[in-house]
Amino acid sequence: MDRLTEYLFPKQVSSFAHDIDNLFFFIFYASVVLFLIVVIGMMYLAIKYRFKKGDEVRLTSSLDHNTFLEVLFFVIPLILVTITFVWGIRSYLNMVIVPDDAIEIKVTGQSWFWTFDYPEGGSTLNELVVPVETPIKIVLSSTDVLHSFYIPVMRAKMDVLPNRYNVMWFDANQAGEYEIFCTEYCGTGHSNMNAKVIVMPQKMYEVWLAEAGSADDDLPLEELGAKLYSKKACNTCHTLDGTALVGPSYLQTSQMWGQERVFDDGSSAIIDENYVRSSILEPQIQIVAGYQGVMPTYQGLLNDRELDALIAFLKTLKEDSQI
Amino acid sequence: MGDTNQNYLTHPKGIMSWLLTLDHKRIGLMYLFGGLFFFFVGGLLALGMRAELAAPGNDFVSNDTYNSMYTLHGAIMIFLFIIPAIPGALGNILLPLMLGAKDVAFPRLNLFSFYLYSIGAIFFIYVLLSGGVDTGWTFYTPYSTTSNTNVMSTTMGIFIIGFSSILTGLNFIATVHKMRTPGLTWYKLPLFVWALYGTSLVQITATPVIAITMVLLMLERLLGIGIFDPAMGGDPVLFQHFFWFYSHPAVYIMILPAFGIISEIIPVHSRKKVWGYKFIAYSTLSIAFIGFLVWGHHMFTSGQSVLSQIVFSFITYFVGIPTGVKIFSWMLTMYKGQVSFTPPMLYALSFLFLFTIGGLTGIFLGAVALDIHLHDTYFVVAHFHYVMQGGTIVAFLGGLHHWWPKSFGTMYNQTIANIAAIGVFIAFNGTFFPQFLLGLRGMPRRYATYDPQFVEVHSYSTFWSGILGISIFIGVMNLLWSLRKSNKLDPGTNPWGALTMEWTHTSSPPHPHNFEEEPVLTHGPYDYDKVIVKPTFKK
Amino acid sequence: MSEEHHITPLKTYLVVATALFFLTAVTVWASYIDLGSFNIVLALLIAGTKAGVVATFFMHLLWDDKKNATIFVGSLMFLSIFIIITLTDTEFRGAVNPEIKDPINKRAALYSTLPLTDDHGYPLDKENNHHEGDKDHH
Amino acid sequence: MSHDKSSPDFLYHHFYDVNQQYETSKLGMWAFILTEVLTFGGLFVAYTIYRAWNPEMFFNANLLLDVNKGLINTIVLIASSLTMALAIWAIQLNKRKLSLLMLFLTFVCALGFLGIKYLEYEHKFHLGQLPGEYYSYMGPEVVQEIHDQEKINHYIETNNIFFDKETNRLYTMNNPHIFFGIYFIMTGLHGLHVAIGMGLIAWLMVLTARGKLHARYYTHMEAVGIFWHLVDLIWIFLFPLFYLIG
Repeated sequence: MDRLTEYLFPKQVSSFAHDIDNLFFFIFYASVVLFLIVVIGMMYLAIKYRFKKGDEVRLTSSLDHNTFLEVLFFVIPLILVTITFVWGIRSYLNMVIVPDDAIEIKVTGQSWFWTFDYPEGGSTLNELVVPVETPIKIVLSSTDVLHSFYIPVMRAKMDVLPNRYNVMWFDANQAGEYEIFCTEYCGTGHSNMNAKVIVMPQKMYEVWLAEAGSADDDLPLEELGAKLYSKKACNTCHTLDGTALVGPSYLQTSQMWGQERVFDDGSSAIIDENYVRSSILEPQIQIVAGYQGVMPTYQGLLNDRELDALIAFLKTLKEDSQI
Repeated sequence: MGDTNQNYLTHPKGIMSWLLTLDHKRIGLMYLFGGLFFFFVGGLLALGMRAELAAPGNDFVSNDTYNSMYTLHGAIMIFLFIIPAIPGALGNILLPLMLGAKDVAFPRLNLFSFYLYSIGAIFFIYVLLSGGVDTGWTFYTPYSTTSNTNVMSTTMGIFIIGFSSILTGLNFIATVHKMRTPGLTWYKLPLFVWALYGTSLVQITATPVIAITMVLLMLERLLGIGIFDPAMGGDPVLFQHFFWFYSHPAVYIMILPAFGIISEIIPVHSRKKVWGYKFIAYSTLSIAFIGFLVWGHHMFTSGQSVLSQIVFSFITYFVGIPTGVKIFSWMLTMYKGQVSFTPPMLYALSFLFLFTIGGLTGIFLGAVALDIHLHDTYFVVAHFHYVMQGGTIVAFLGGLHHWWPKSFGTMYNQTIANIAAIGVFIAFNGTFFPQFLLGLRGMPRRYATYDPQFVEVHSYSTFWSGILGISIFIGVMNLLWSLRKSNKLDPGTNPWGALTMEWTHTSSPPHPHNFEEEPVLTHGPYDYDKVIVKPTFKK
Repeated sequence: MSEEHHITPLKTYLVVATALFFLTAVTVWASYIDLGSFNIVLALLIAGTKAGVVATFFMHLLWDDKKNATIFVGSLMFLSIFIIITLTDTEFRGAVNPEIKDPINKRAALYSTLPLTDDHGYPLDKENNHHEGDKDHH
Repeated sequence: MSHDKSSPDFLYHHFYDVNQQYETSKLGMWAFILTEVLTFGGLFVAYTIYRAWNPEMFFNANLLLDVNKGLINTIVLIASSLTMALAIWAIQLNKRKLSLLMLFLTFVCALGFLGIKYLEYEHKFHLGQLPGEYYSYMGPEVVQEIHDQEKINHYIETNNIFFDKETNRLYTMNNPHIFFGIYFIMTGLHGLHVAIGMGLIAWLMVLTARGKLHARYYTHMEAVGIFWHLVDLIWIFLFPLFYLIG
């Protein structure tokens, strides 16, 4: 059974994952039995009573019901679904009632990345860092359309609504790095709206919290920029190889450095540091012709040094850069 | 018998006699070919999606194209094929024949609803050609109020098709109540009629709500009325209530007629009285009713109240029980019968197999705690394809094969039909069974690109989807090929030895006014213990 | 045959219409009396009575095939299902986790140029602790 | 097969007799009424939910509606229902001229209803009390709008309004545009039904005048009558729900 669990499911990392998988296997085995009864019964009857070559067409039995069997068909499923229902609700209540000592992390969904705000004041993008064996309360909201926050290993999922909070919680029992998916369709970048949850031992988490935001201070600007490019989810919409996704490729911008770029309202501007900076902070003002202005503002998400780092990184890009 | 050459296909002649026909059989045929056309279009979109999913990256189409493809695949299959196909096509052709009536209650209304369907279809074709729509067939706000694709035309199309569906339902209800031939009491009705009756009840009660929901969605886009759009003070979860109040019962609009077809095919091809007639009849009505109480199980992760979660989970299980008993009844119908492995029967048997899986996997999704893991993953995709394609479409193909000689007076090649039926069965399982595994492992639906860990299962599924497409294509082409002129059967043909009125009381294809003489009821629809009608094939 | 159709006497119609006018007057009068939340109940009771009278006499349900009345009552039943089950969500949100009870911004983005206000129309940027007590008025 | 040769010309070929045809049509009409009830039903659900969420806003916004116009319209519609019923009564007794007169009165009432509705709408358009993002009514006119001085006092006392002297603007309530959205959609859809009903009544007048309808065959009139009473019936609910929020 353990091997079957491993084959069918992702790892069981949250405290309720085991219970939910057991519920699955309860329904699974009950279903297999019912399914075999139907299929074997059907094949047996169809073959036993088949119309063979040379058989005479004749009147058949007038048997058309059996009260005992009908009651049986009614009662057995009724018992099974009652167990399933009670089990499902009991586990669900466990998943919805948040322990009092939970750490509260605020998750914001935005097309197409996740922002995580920690109680101590730090914030990360597309990377949720949590301590192991501690209940984590996740308070979700969205700034634009519906998203859904799904961590398969935790068996936890909740829709992320604009202008309304939703709540979920989990406690991880193993350190490691696991996937987060968006499961409510949210537009072009829906399938790229992935993130990671990094479960750390308690001690490491405390160190991480203390260092968060300052760890990168001594990196050279270009390297920091390269790091931010994926960390701040620029890569969801801007490629480095020249192909256009939701937004123009960084490579193209880099190659056009110093040249004029045309916007969708017919105006144009020279690509320079100021242009890139304002495009990151106020992306809705100048929208490159041929693109939809869907980028959110990064005001408050990047400090000056980080902006400089991204610009420096962008300027280093060449046709053959491999990142 | 009068002039045996006179049948509804050839009399009267001329294109106008088809476009302005009030004959339910001709209207049914027009629905049939309209439905098959959109089945083809929706199928191509599905194959395109599977091609994109064969490998993890954007190898075949872009994200936007993929999103448009899956939206249109869903919307076309549901609104233009599955919902109208069985009631509109088979229902229209057969209902008055099974009741011994000369036509449906309101023939003009019937033609009108076909034209509404056509107008809605034109909207969809426009959307298809003008760049698509990318909201998913569910149109969840606020994405649907902000998307700059063709949401307005699509919702307008659905609004219009909704009225077509309402009018068909209304027509059938009046027909079943008032147009039965004297002596045909409720318990002598063929089960297909019961199924259509239950379907029609759902159609007239649920469809108005989708109509008004679509109107509100359009107004939300035009005026920002603030009922569904959170930016205007509205509530997106309320939209989901509105949407699923229709769309869950709509699942029963799709599946109940399939139950009806299976309840016809199995007794006829087993030459055996149907098991548990009253139970099947009543369970149809009770499923239709309970279906209205469970819509919230589509919203287990939406953030609705905990009370709603519990209520919806509880009631959901009560749909399962009558459905389960139906499956046992069909199975036991074969007991002590004479089972022939004809194409319709093969489809019916594969329906039993596939629908049982579809139904049982629904139990997993009804348990709230488990649904939270499985919601919006490929488990759900596989589940509803087992119900909709493995259930409804397989039953539809079975019904088409069963009544083809009745509708057209021709017989298809049964060997090819059997091969196609088996092909559909195997390839269907090959395509969709692996998707349960994908879902359990956490692969979300509506993804154009995905994590490479899922690639093996996805490419397996894609491979079989190609075979599935080919099998269905062969099955349908085999039917159409039989329409060539040299293939005419004798009008008195009853190839299955069936006892329902459409086989015993009129010719194949039927007379323009259905019956040459007023039909007199001599036996019940499943009296294989009292009456022998030998299967006859005459060219 | 149509000759068999029930012909309602003129008097019945006139009595029914009078009753409807009377009930309209009652409902307007009742709206000016403060009955708290019972106002809406009373208004709906009167409206329901009027609707019942219209359906029974003007729409001839009393003398019709009972199927028609069943359909009509059925439509109301389905409507009640829709309303009641939806209310089990909208009225009970936040019972377990209070965060999810209300929208984050009670005012739509339409009014974004205006200062935010609380339930009572006070702008949130002003210090208004005193109106906590105001809730007692309602 | 063909039906009885003696059957009247208004009997369609697929029915056995006149009674079957009449009963079938009526059943179909009632099934249609069910769909109408559920179409409006969706809007009633939206109304219920938003009223339950924002009772104060609904109360305040309701004060901006004109009760008198609503009351007159209620009376007009009930009167039209009566005349519609009498038109059927008259045709059942083969009094064609009386029936025609009653239809005409019904038509006039419907026209009157729409006229009053137009005045109401026109006024609200003028003030900017519009649905959704077109709602622009935030001026101090609100105080002039309410005629009942007691209500104005109550209104200000209970702090449901906030008058900002600097901007000279009046903030009345949260999201009143939703109330007006629901108001316009529900009364608008109802008004559309009144207009359709007028078309149908006009058609009945033509049929009656031409002698197509008579004591043995008045199915059309019965069906339109049911439709018209439904329109009345819906208004019976809309009136207290929008105009009389106590």
